[in-house]
Amino acid sequence: MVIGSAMIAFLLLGLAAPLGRRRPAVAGLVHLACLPPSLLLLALGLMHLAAPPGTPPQIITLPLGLPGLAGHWRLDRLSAFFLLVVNLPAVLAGLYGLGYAPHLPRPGRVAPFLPLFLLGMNGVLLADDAFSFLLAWEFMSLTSWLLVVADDGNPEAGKAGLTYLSMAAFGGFCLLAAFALMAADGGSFDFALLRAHPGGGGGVLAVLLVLLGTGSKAGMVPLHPWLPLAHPAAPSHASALMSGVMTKVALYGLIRILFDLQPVLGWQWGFALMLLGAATALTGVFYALMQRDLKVLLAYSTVENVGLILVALGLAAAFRAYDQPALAALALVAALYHVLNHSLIKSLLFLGAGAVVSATGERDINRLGGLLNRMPVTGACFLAGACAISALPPLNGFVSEWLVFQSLFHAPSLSHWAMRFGVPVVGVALALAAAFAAVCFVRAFGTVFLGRPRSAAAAAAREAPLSLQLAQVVPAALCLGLGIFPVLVSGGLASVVAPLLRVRLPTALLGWPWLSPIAPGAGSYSALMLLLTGVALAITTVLVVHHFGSQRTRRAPVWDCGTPCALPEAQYSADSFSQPLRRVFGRPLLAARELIDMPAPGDTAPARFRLEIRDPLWDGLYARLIRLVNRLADRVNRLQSLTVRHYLLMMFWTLVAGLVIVAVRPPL
Amino acid sequence: MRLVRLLLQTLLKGPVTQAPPPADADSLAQLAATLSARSRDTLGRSLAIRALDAGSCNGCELEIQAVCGPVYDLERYGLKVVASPRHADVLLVTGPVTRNMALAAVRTYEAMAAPKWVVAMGDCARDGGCFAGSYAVMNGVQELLPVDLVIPGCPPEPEKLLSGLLALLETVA
Amino acid sequence: MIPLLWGILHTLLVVAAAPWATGLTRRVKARLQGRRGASCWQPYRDLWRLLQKDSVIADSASWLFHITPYVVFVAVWLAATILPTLTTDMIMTPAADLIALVALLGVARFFTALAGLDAGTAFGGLGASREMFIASLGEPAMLMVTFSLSVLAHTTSPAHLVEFVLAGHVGLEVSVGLAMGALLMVALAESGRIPIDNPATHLELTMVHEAMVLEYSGRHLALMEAAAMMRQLLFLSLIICLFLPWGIARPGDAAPWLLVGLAAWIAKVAALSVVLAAYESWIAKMRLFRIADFLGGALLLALLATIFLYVSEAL
Amino acid sequence: MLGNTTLTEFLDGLRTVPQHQPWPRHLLDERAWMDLLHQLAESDWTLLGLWADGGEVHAALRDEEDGAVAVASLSCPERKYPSLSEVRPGAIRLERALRDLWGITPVGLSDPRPWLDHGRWPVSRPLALPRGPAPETPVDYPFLPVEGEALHIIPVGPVHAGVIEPGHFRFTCSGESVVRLEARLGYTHKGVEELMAGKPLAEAAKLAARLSGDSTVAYSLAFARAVEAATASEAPPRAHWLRALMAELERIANHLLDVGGVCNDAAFPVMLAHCTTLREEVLRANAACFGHRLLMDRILPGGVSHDLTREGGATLRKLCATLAQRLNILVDIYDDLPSLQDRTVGTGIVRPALARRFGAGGVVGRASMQGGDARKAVAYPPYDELDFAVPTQPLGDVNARIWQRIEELRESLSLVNQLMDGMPGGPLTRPIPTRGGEGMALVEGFRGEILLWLRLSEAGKVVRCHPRDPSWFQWPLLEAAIENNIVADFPLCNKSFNCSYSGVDL
Repeated sequence: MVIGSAMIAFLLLGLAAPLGRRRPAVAGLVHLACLPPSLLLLALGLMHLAAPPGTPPQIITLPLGLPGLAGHWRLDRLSAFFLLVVNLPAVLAGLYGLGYAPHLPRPGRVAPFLPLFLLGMNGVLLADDAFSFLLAWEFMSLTSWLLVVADDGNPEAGKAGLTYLSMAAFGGFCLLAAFALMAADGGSFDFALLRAHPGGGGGVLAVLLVLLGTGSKAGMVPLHPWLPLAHPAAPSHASALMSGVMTKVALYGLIRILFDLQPVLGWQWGFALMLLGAATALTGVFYALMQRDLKVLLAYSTVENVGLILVALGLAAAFRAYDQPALAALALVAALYHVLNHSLIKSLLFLGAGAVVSATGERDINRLGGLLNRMPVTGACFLAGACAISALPPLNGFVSEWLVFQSLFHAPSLSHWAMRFGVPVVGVALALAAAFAAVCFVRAFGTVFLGRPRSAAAAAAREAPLSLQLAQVVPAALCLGLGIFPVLVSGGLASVVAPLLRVRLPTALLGWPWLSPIAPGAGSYSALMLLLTGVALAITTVLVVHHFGSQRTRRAPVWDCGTPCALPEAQYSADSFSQPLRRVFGRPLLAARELIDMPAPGDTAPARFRLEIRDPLWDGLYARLIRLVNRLADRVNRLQSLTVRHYLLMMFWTLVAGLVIVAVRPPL
Repeated sequence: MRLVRLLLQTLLKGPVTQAPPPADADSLAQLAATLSARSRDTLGRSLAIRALDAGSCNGCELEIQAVCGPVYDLERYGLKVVASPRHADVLLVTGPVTRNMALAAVRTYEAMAAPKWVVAMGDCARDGGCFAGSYAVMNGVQELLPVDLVIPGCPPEPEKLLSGLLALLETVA
Repeated sequence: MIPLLWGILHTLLVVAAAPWATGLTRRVKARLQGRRGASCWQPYRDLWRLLQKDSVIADSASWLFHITPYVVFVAVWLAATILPTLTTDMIMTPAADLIALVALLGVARFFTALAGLDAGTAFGGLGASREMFIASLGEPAMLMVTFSLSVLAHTTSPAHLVEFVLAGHVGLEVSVGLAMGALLMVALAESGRIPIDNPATHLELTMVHEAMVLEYSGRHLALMEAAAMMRQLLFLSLIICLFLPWGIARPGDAAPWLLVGLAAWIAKVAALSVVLAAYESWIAKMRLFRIADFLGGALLLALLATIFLYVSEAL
Repeated sequence: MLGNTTLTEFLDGLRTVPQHQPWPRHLLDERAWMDLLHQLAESDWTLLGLWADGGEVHAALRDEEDGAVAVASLSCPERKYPSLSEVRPGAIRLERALRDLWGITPVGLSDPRPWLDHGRWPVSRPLALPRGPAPETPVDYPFLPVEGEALHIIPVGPVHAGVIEPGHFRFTCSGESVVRLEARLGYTHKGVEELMAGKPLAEAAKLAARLSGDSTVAYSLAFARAVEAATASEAPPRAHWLRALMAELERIANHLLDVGGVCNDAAFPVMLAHCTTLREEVLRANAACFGHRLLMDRILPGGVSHDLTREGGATLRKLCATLAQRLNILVDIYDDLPSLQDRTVGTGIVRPALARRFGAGGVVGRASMQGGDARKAVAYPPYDELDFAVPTQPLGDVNARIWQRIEELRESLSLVNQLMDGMPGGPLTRPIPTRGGEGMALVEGFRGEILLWLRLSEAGKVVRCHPRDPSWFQWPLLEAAIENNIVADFPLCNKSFNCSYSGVDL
């Protein structure tokens, strides 16, 4: 009932919004109107999570869908948790859009699609049969694509949209085929029936297809190249939703299928997922480290975090296969904790980036600087986000990373040699990724908010309007809250995981302030105690310093070695900051080359510096693929003349046709 | 390993550092005169020195390096040369202060945190020395900065420099 | 009540002893160069002098520059209180483990690097860039050392690790040796010692830590310096805890044992400081990009330690 | 005209100035000057110096084939002359300085920026007659352009973190990689040339001794020799030997400090500690024997001021013995220590061709295969009677410059012994006749060859004196040595060069 009304509200909003497309204010109102349904779904999710253990899932069947196939919708703890993950940032994005959307170049092209996008994402979470799931999934893809291409003045956005669209189509097909295979074995599209016949499952191919389908949407390497193109192209609050939330919806699909519908998997799958996750995390963070565009940087950072979650999911799958449900639960809790954290942090960071971009019109971090003095609230919130995503205690990012490391470090001697070598190697990869993430965000925050302005636009920046500030303060506060009270969250997550793994993880063996999930002596963490001790020490320090020391402070010009140099270049640029890492790791990973042309002494000709960076993955895989597709396209000459709209139409009909074929086919 | 042998020998033979010179009486008198008007802060037996070459011939710098060496061992008295004027208490100026260095000298002084002292080292820093009267020099540090102590000499010998600095240390500590 | 008092004593001890350990290292280095050197207590005088001084802050610096010294000092102090120096029976034992310790040091580094960038000088950026470059390899190596120890002792808590070692569960194992080697290498890097960084350098262009704090003065500088000293002591303590824990009191031991623990700790810190000074006199600083090989080697050692453990457990 | 003409052949037949000693000075007209430029493009004559005097520009040249030295002069009443910078890039900074000080424009000089004049003097063209007015604002010095994305600039100096002389270095970098390094000097410009003009010899000698405090002996010697040349007088033999003794002691003290300093910049302070201790012994011996630690004002026109006593001689012999022995230990340690070698080998390479192009001599040049040493090339007394080698190194890196110093230290120790052995007796000074004239001296300081040219009035006062430090031709090479090195290795390169600031800034 509640779900239905919320969904209909989204739909109506989406349909009504185009009516006011000529008036920018309407775009703001549409965003405002997104708040109640989002809040409603948020409350629903919370209520379901708060229900006592053993409460059955809510199931709704609607007479919608294909002939003979009713639409099944279901709200269980996993969905409820993800409702939280989706709608919390949605509320923030709505709030943000209220002040932000009217100033977009084409507000009329954003306002209608945001509610529809939310509708799609919520739909995926609640779907309980393959048809509804795929329908919602494709709906989510299409509406997000429309958000990506909303700024039609930008040729980059067009290219990003095309790449995204092809990848989304690929992912959709994979999922479709996977469900077809599963249904062929399990006999039905209904998730309930699939769940009832575990192990039926279409075998290796189906799981592989699921991995490809959801992985491509989540940004798993090597299916990620669309993500850093598409996410930043959308308006910032939509970027926040795509990066912070849509990737999580994709992971929801993976968790739903791997841990709920197809729970019987060999350890090899977990192992593969771990390795893929490690590769994803490292690639993502390394590329993030090289970016100049603030939003692209954040998008690559999403790839990294998805990798971290994938590692945890892989560990969970492997532990489950080894029949160690407690550790599996720990890993899964870690994964879900990070899902929640990252959705918040990434939303926060994208909203902050949006505030910066709209205040300066600049996305190149090499042209920003010194914004902390001019945009104190945005700066402080972005700092909180940067600290959280760099896994600094006492913020939330550290808790989930701690849990992931705990589950990794306490992996018992797994019986297969591959796991014995693989787990430490994955540990190294995660540790490197975590360290790189800190470098990446020191670099990002340092060049954008600290130092002196590197352009006139940065020097003239003004703080964002109130609604934008509010939309950043709330998640920043939540990051702190989720970090200080980890036991509350992990307790809730344990109840989400319990039905899937049939074991309830004790998260606080030492009592409520201590996160202690494994054994009383095995390593525990209490953010609250650390924080309180830290505060006590800080107060002591301040008192001592102020009692015994001088309190006078004087402002003076920076120490410039005696030569005043007002050039903004006389401070490190973002590229320079990451150059040592680029030099050490960039040669193998990016084929990075520095070409320096230094004239002889006394020669007044300019010295020249050029940096060559190529993406070996793009060159090696996608560029070839594109060439192949181009050749194919030449053959199918007729199709070339179609417009994008026709392609979309074709995609949709192929989807429907595929479903129909599978539906009418008699079970084997 | 020759190095290990050398290190052991050094350790066994004991330091080559010579006994400290007494704090220079002239300097003490001079400091008493200049510092009496100002509040004397107690910094403990520790002073950080920022050397500033304001156009010296490099002779004074050589003697500063000698004072930092093992024989005089400036550090044993709690005196040390630091990298940034922000960290420094004493600005040790050498040279007659060329006009090309005047701005840098003032900026260095400005960059230092109070309480701070200026020591003019060498005859040039006192009054320009043999460079006085040139179009390119300021004829000594006092034209530009408030000088607390002058250590004369061309260049001042290490003992002289050391006892001057020790006098400063005793006065302000 | 008694544990609380000991806890407070321990907390004060790590902050009070840090300048002494630094002073001792400096003194021994001076003697190895044939100097007399300043007294071991000189760092206290230096800190006191800095506290008395006014603070000068660059025009372009933001509020972050003001708070960073406090954040850094407290983060390192907090990290230092986690380690069981006198006894394993501490209030802070369950609050944080080695992962949290690494992360707390990460907090200190994160803010130091940001403060380096804050004033908008070339040197601050230079130091921050190098510091983060070094940390990006050092921190993983440190985490992998934790990994191998936790595989061995099934815990990441330093106090429980100490108890594990004291209970005699560890023999002379290859993997422990490898982990120790890795930790020693990381310790040199993380506490900014030669061959990674030169704490006594006067060359802006080669500095790492110094370059970041070049703009600080007065009490702010005192805090940054004290934090650096404490970080050095922390790593000495960490090596003591994990590999030379004999003498640390265990739960249930009578109070006099704590004094034994104190004496043992002081003796071990002094011995390690001397070793550090000797090592620093014996080697020159590395080329900057050679550090990647050095710390990459540390990472590899720690990884090998973990894999050895896994393999040997399976045998 | 072109081809294998020697310098002597080329200048033969041109008008010669009578009272220029010991080498000839020829007066060129505009056409002959242009011929000289063309000839310089073909031949490998070394540019020894370039300066002005009143309305004349002088260029000192040396033919390395036969060692012939000559000065070519061009009168430029319109206050401009064709620039040498195209054929001898080492002349660029000399010409910029010349333009700043004398207001004479080198036509064809590609670099229009001032060099010594930062726009902070109360005059401009301080050596020209009449002087120019004071500039209204300080020079806004444009640094050379660098193209590339997201580069950053590191402005260093003039106030450095260490105890060194002031100079400004501007690095344009991408992270650690240096794209361009440019030095800006002139901070220690004290107007010495102007101060010297009109001074009696004793006062001028005092200034000459303070051109560069570490080369005080070499500069005093150069000044004394130039005065003696101009007045056609000669110091007594014992004075020659004592001068050489002091010069070698100065070389030993400075090379010791440099070897230790380079190691210290690689964070190996033990070496510096020992080198400083050894150096201190040299300085104390200096003070004991001659009464001044740095030997300032010990060499005067006409002779030397202090004699070496018997006890002094014994002290020096003992010093040499211990130095030789302890130096060997330090050299072995340097040679043995991979962590130190790793820093110095292959760092800061100066290619021999480039060193030759700039006419760089001294340690920097000899470490890059350049063999020039005034003690051999000019063979002023007493070096014509002494037995010593001029070592060179092929590789031109920091390591080569350290070894160059070590080998020169050994040669100098041997020279000190030879000087003690062969020291003749006799008076210390001979009076300088009061007369006018022009004199030039080439003297090997510890950095390299110092040129000092002066013109005396009939009353025996200095009319014009131009000292040219060896660093003029070494500084520019530093900007090339940084190529393929990172920012963090610059201090090592710089220390291994150890160029003079004060000597160059005048």
